[in-house]
Amino acid sequence: MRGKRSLLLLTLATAILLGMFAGSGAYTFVSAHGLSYMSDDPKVCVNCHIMREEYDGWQHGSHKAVATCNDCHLPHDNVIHKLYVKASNGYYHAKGFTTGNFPDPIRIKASNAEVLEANCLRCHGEISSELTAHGTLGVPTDPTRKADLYGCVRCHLEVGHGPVR
Amino acid sequence: ANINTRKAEALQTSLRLVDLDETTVDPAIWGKNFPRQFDSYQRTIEPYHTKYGGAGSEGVPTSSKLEQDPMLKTIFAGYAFAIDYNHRRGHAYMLEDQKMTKRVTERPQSGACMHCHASNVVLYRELGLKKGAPGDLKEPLSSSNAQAQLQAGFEATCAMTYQEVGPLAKHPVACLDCHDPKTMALRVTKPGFIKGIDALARSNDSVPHLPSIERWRREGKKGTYDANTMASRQEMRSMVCGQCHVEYYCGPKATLFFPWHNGLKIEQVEAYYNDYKWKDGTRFSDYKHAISGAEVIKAQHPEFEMWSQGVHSRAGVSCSDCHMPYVRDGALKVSSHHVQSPLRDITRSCQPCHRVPADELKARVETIQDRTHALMMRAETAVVALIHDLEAAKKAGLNDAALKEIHEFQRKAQWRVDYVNAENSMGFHAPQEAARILGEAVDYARQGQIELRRLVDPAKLPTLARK
Amino acid sequence: ANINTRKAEALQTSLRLVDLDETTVDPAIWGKNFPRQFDSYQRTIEPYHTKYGGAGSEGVPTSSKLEQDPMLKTIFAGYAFAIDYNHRRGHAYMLEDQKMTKRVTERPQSGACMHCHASNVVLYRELGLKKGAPGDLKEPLSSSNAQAQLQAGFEATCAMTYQEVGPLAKHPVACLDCHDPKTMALRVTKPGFIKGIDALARSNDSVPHLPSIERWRREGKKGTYDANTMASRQEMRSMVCGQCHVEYYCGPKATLFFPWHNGLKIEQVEAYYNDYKWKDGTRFSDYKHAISGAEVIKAQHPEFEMWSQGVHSRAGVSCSDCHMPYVRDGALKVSSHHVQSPLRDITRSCQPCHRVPADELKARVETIQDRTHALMMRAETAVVALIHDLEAAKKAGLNDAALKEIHEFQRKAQWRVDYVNAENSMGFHAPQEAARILGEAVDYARQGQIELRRLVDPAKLPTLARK
Ligand code: HEC
Ligand code: HEC
Ligand code: HEC
Ligand code: HEC
Ligand code: HEC
Ligand code: HEC
Ligand code: HEC
Ligand code: HEC
Ligand code: HEC
Ligand code: HEC
Ligand code: HEC
Ligand code: HEC
Ligand code: HEC
Ligand code: HEC
Ligand SMILES: [Ca+2]
Ligand SMILES: [Ca+2]
Repeated sequence: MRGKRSLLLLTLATAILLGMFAGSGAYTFVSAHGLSYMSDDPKVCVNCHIMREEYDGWQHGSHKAVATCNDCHLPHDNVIHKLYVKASNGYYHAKGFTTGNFPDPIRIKASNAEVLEANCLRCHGEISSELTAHGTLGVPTDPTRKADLYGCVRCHLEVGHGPVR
Repeated sequence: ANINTRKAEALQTSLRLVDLDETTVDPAIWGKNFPRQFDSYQRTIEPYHTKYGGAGSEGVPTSSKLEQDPMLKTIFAGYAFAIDYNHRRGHAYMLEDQKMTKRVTERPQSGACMHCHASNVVLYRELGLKKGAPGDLKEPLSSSNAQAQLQAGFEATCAMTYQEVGPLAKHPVACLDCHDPKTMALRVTKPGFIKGIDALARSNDSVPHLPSIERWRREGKKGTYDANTMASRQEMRSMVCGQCHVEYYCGPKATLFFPWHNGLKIEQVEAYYNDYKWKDGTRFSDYKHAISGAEVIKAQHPEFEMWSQGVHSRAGVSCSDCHMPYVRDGALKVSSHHVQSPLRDITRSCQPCHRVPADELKARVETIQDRTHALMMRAETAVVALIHDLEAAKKAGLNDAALKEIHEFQRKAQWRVDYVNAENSMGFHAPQEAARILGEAVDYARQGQIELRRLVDPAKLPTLARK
Repeated sequence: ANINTRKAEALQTSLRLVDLDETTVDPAIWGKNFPRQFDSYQRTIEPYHTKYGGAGSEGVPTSSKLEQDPMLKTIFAGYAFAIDYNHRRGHAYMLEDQKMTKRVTERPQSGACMHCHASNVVLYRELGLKKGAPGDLKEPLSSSNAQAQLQAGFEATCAMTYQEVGPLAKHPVACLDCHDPKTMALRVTKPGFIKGIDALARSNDSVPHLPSIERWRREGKKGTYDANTMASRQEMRSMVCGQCHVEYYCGPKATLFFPWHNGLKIEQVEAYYNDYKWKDGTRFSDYKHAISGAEVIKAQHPEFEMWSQGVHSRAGVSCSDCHMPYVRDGALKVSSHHVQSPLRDITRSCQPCHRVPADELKARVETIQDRTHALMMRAETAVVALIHDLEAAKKAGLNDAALKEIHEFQRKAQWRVDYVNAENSMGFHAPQEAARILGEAVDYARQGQIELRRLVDPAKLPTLARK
């Protein structure tokens, strides 16, 4: 059992590395502090100046003392999911950073919004239990609209990064 | 997961002290399982007022809209609204206020009135069963038997008098009207809405704020549009209110209906009425104006329609977001069932989305409302001036046939100004749309006065009433 | 770009290749230090059009507002705007377009026109020095000497003809007009604004969107209100535009001024004009209407005033937020100096604040604009109808004295409809306010027609023009 798990981890770690290489090549990986990407320290995220606004916002947000970036933006249901999301995000972030080809302003993707919502519930599941008793709030109902319109962040948009406007 | 399975999967976190089913009308029984919601539900009995909203506190000298704005007496002359027309109050009063209004005590009214002033699910089904609808009362409301009962019972009440139906109604709007007793999921139960929203879905009016209708259209308009299975949860959070807070026809000449067959915009509703023919082949109107002789249309509380034209609906903000905000109650967050003016709790109703001080938000609302109110007074002045001109024209000997064209101007103008007046947010739900409608009202009323001067010597007409 | 250059860019602020001072008018020289801003600045030469904005691309059949909407020819009859009136274009064209308009080539115009169509800081100061103002050209603009030079030179141009001032102007609006050459801080340099904003500060109009004015008032209105030292950076991001995108008087009878002495709302501006007396004691007006004989007021691009009535200004959103959004240039974020319609770059202009798709935002804007446009056509129809009635009344023998009261209706109505038309966002900057103003325009025009029918036999007047 334990053997199986570390094998999985190894595979995944490789996948992450491959993800980042594929996205950007080894040079990017080193230069952009690729290895530190594996940590949970928010400072890691601002290795990319692109993440500066979110980082600054988080510093002023209500959750600075209680939640790091990864508490909200990575899945915590199981480690495999966590590493998978990390790998695929690592791929997109590195690719975006290197090519300069990403939406500005950056917007959370629907799949990551689902991860986010699950994290709100991970910490606040009890207080919102009556609301979620008949379905989560964050289900996208219109393909042309993003999930974020309907989730917790519909009202609590600023918890992570302070006021947005 | 689609809506159906989500609803089916629904869990209950609350303690199930009593079993609720389709026959449980009394909210106090539901309250055993959901004490928080029930407590706040009961608070709709509290009187209050804001600058333009609410009614019934000592701050408002009178709750009568007619005394507050006497122009309305002229505008409604010949109709029951001219004898008694008050500010709305909380949900707790809906049955009582309807029973006591002189519109009911001094004028005959249809049993259809009850549609929006009581919990009718059981009442309609029982009546429906009596009328021969299939099945029994225990079947879930979503079953086709139950729907047939509901519809048959509703139609029966439309053919009865208010006095006949009145004693059958036991409660103001109750849990059962908005919730499935098994899953607590939201649902719509009012026959007028069930038909009306299907008619809307069949129209061509673009409804970006109701994505499930857009999807049903894209997918080929199969069967009927059924909000209970197709609408998203967020849409349902407005549709439950749209069961009652809408423009309607409810009178002796036809079964109550929501006029959405062309769409939700004021012109589309007007066009539907103008094309609508009574059984005797004559054109739709609510009453013949006592002073002018014009056949006019009465507007009632088009909140759902007006909200549909505003930026909040487009942004996915529902009635419940503002009027039933979440409140923390101990360890739980619940929806406030104390439905009221959001200005009474700006912190919860607005500030989650608008991170600005409550005073600033209140000022924004009042800026919008003050503008609407001033323009509305201007438009009413114009409509009243036209009515007085028509009165003088009749005195000068012109009959209804001669005044036909001018009557059309009154019909158009009055419909518009009444629409904004009857809408219960003083323009807030769609500020620009409200002002646009009033601008048109002014134009039609004044055009009517101008045209009339071709028919009557201006010297015989009253001097110009101005703003 | 690769990571190395990204990092280098992130560190780089800007290389000071040349020294800039108060005499550096040519933007190309500033461009050596600030190539990104200069590059985008130059792009204001690109033609484009949106549904209601921009002009000059092949998509717009004509750039002439008069051909697009012939009612304007009637409304402006007797004024230079009836001979030539076009859609605005980019900043790069401001000098050229002004020189080439028939309003200038076929009518005498004042040198004051140049106030908003050129970089004048140096021009004014040089002229001021010639007129005997103290100091020299090297002194910082904030010094009292420099301010005296600026004011004296500006007043001198107001007394000169356009043809005399024209050759002195070298550049369309340039860096120097909005920036301090030493610190690059924003500043206002246009004498009309400097005086106008002080007049506004002295008024009682509440200006929650300009907090530094509210503060200056609270602190006892000491000295003059000076935007350059008192306004916040965010306020400056609108005030630099408010130097030109405003209603003004600019003609031979008085020094150019912004009519803000009672406040920024349309009624307050109107009241100021109505109370204003020319040197000969007669009442302010821009022209005598050629068809009707009414003395009317012309409105010009009141963007700053209209923005002030909208929810964006209240929410602290500046002109620059939408029209000069930040653009990622490598690692840096710079303000786009390609000032244009935000609809051309919704992502950067709107989406930082509105988390919805670009198409949806565009649809929201066009909903607002379509409503405004339809109501505007309605209001213009009414104003034109009144003008034609007045024409007929004159033919029927009534002179200006007899028509005095009716002329007032035209003045009020025309001022309102023109205000919305001249404003360059088709209502977007303040949707409800634009509709409210148009509603009033309709009322005044139609009231004028009604009153006129007491003076003239309606049979002698044209049949009703309608919408
Ligand atoms: C308390 C939860 C929370 C924490 C902690 C948090 N975020 Fe976020 N993050 C959010 C929310 C909420 C959104 C907006 C999601 C949406 O719009 O649906 C978001 C969005 C983002 C986005 C996408 C930009 C956007 O506005 O859509 C980025 C990038 C981001 N976060 C980075 C970070 C970084 C880097 C950190 C740590 C410095 C961090 N986040 C910490 C909650 C959080
Ligand atoms: C290699 C540079 C880099 C690093 C390090 C980085 N990011 Fe990003 N991030 C980006 C770029 C580029 C984008 C835009 C990608 C896109 O939208 O395609 C982005 C987008 C995002 C988004 C929103 C887009 C989405 O895919 O949903 C989130 C959330 C986010 N980052 C969080 C984080 C967190 C949390 C960390 C630290 C664990 C982090 N980022 C570290 C470069 C980086
Ligand atoms: C790692 C745990 C964690 C995560 C993830 C998390 N929170 Fe929190 N949150 C907390 C804690 C701890 C507090 C402060 C204590 C409290 O009041 O419960 C808090 C406070 C709050 C508050 C009250 C303070 C405020 O900002 O108004 C809200 C609302 C809130 N969270 C919403 C959210 C939402 C929405 C998300 C997801 C986007 C989220 N939280 C994610 C732990 C978390
Ligand atoms: C964005 C918030 C918002 C939304 C969404 C909204 N309303 Fe309102 N509503 C208001 C405000 C603000 C007022 C004005 C309250 C006042 O004047 O005190 C109001 C007033 C009302 C009133 C009169 C209340 C009173 O106290 O007199 C009714 C009834 C009403 N709304 C029903 C609805 C319905 C039904 C919907 C959905 C179809 C809806 N509202 C959607 C904010 C909202
Ligand atoms: C069964 C019909 C019905 C439904 C469903 C309904 N309402 Fe009402 N509502 C009424 C009636 C009737 C009144 C007026 C009662 C009176 O004046 O006696 C009213 C009054 C109100 C008022 C005024 C309260 C006051 O104190 O002035 C508000 C606000 C309101 N409703 C909002 C809503 C919202 C939001 C919803 C949906 C969550 C909703 N209503 C659902 C029928 C309904
Ligand atoms: C389609 C739903 C609907 C129908 C049908 C309906 N009402 Fe109402 N009624 C409402 C709503 C919603 C309000 C609260 C908003 C308002 O007062 O404008 C209300 C308010 C009232 C009020 C309190 C305010 C006032 O107008 O004095 C009375 C009384 C009333 N209705 C009587 C009646 C009568 C009589 C009928 C039948 C002719 C009727 N209603 C039919 C929905 C309805
Ligand atoms: C429609 C708006 C809305 C949505 C959606 C929403 N909330 Fe809230 N939330 C509120 C309001 C309003 C309050 C404040 C309640 C109070 O103070 O009584 C609140 C309070 C909270 C608090 C408590 C803060 C405290 O006082 O400690 C938490 C935690 C929270 N919400 C989490 C969530 C989560 C998790 C979700 C998604 C499941 C969610 N919210 C969805 C409006 C919303
Ligand atoms: C006029 C419509 C209406 C009536 C009547 C009504 N509710 Fe609700 N109720 C709602 C809405 C809207 C929600 C929010 C549902 C959502 O977000 O999916 C809600 C939510 C709930 C919830 C879920 C938890 C929460 O607070 O959001 C419970 C439990 C509930 N109501 C119980 C009751 C009970 C008990 C009654 C009768 C005393 C009742 N409701 C009457 C409209 C109504
Ligand atoms: C669930 C989120 C939400 C809630 C709750 C909400 N709003 Fe809004 N509001 C919005 C959005 C979204 C817009 C559209 C503009 C935008 O995208 O920011 C908006 C726009 C507005 C505007 C400008 C538009 C207009 O029609 O003039 C005003 C004023 C406003 N809101 C006031 C309020 C007030 C007052 C309340 C409470 C009664 C409220 N809002 C509740 C989200 C919300
Ligand atoms: C919230 C965003 C926003 C703000 C703030 C704003 N504008 Fe605009 N502006 C717009 C939009 C949207 C249009 C319509 C563009 C179109 O129709 O293509 C517009 C149109 C214009 C136009 C006509 C542009 C064209 O292409 O024809 C001018 C000039 C203008 N605005 C100037 C200003 C000035 C000056 C201010 C500040 C006093 C200002 N705007 C504030 C969004 C804004
Ligand atoms: C010196 C006066 C002046 C200043 C300062 C000024 N403008 Fe202009 N602006 C003009 C003139 C003049 C035109 C029309 C040029 C033409 O049509 O030839 C114009 C045109 C525009 C247009 C229309 C562009 C197009 O292509 O249709 C926009 C948008 C605009 N300005 C916005 C702004 C904004 C935002 C600011 C402040 C950041 C600003 N302006 C500052 C004078 C000025
Ligand atoms: C207070 C500032 C200001 C003054 C003074 C001013 N303009 Fe302009 N002008 C503008 C702005 C801003 C625009 C762009 C917006 C628009 O076209 O409405 C513009 C646009 C124009 C245009 C292009 C569009 C059109 O109207 O055909 C011409 C030509 C023009 N002005 C000529 C003149 C003349 C001639 C004078 C003097 C009588 C003058 N301007 C005085 C600010 C001003
Ligand atoms: C119509 C006014 C206007 C003109 C003309 C103008 N700018 Fe700007 N400029 C602005 C505004 C507004 C900002 C944003 C300043 C802020 O946010 O404090 C800005 C910002 C800047 C900045 C600061 C960095 C940035 O991009 O935000 C630089 C450098 C700059 N401008 C250079 C120039 C140069 C060089 C020229 C001439 C080619 C010029 N500007 C012409 C209005 C103007
Ligand atoms: C710097 C922030 C910011 C920018 C940039 C911005 N907005 Fe807004 N917008 C707001 C705020 C704040 C409100 C007021 C409601 C609220 O509080 O959400 C608002 C309200 C609105 C509304 C509803 C109010 C009304 O007047 O009808 C619309 C529509 C809108 N914005 C569209 C746009 C468009 C289109 C753009 C780009 C041209 C834009 N906004 C740019 C912040 C912004
Ligand atoms: Ca009706
Ligand atoms: Ca003017």
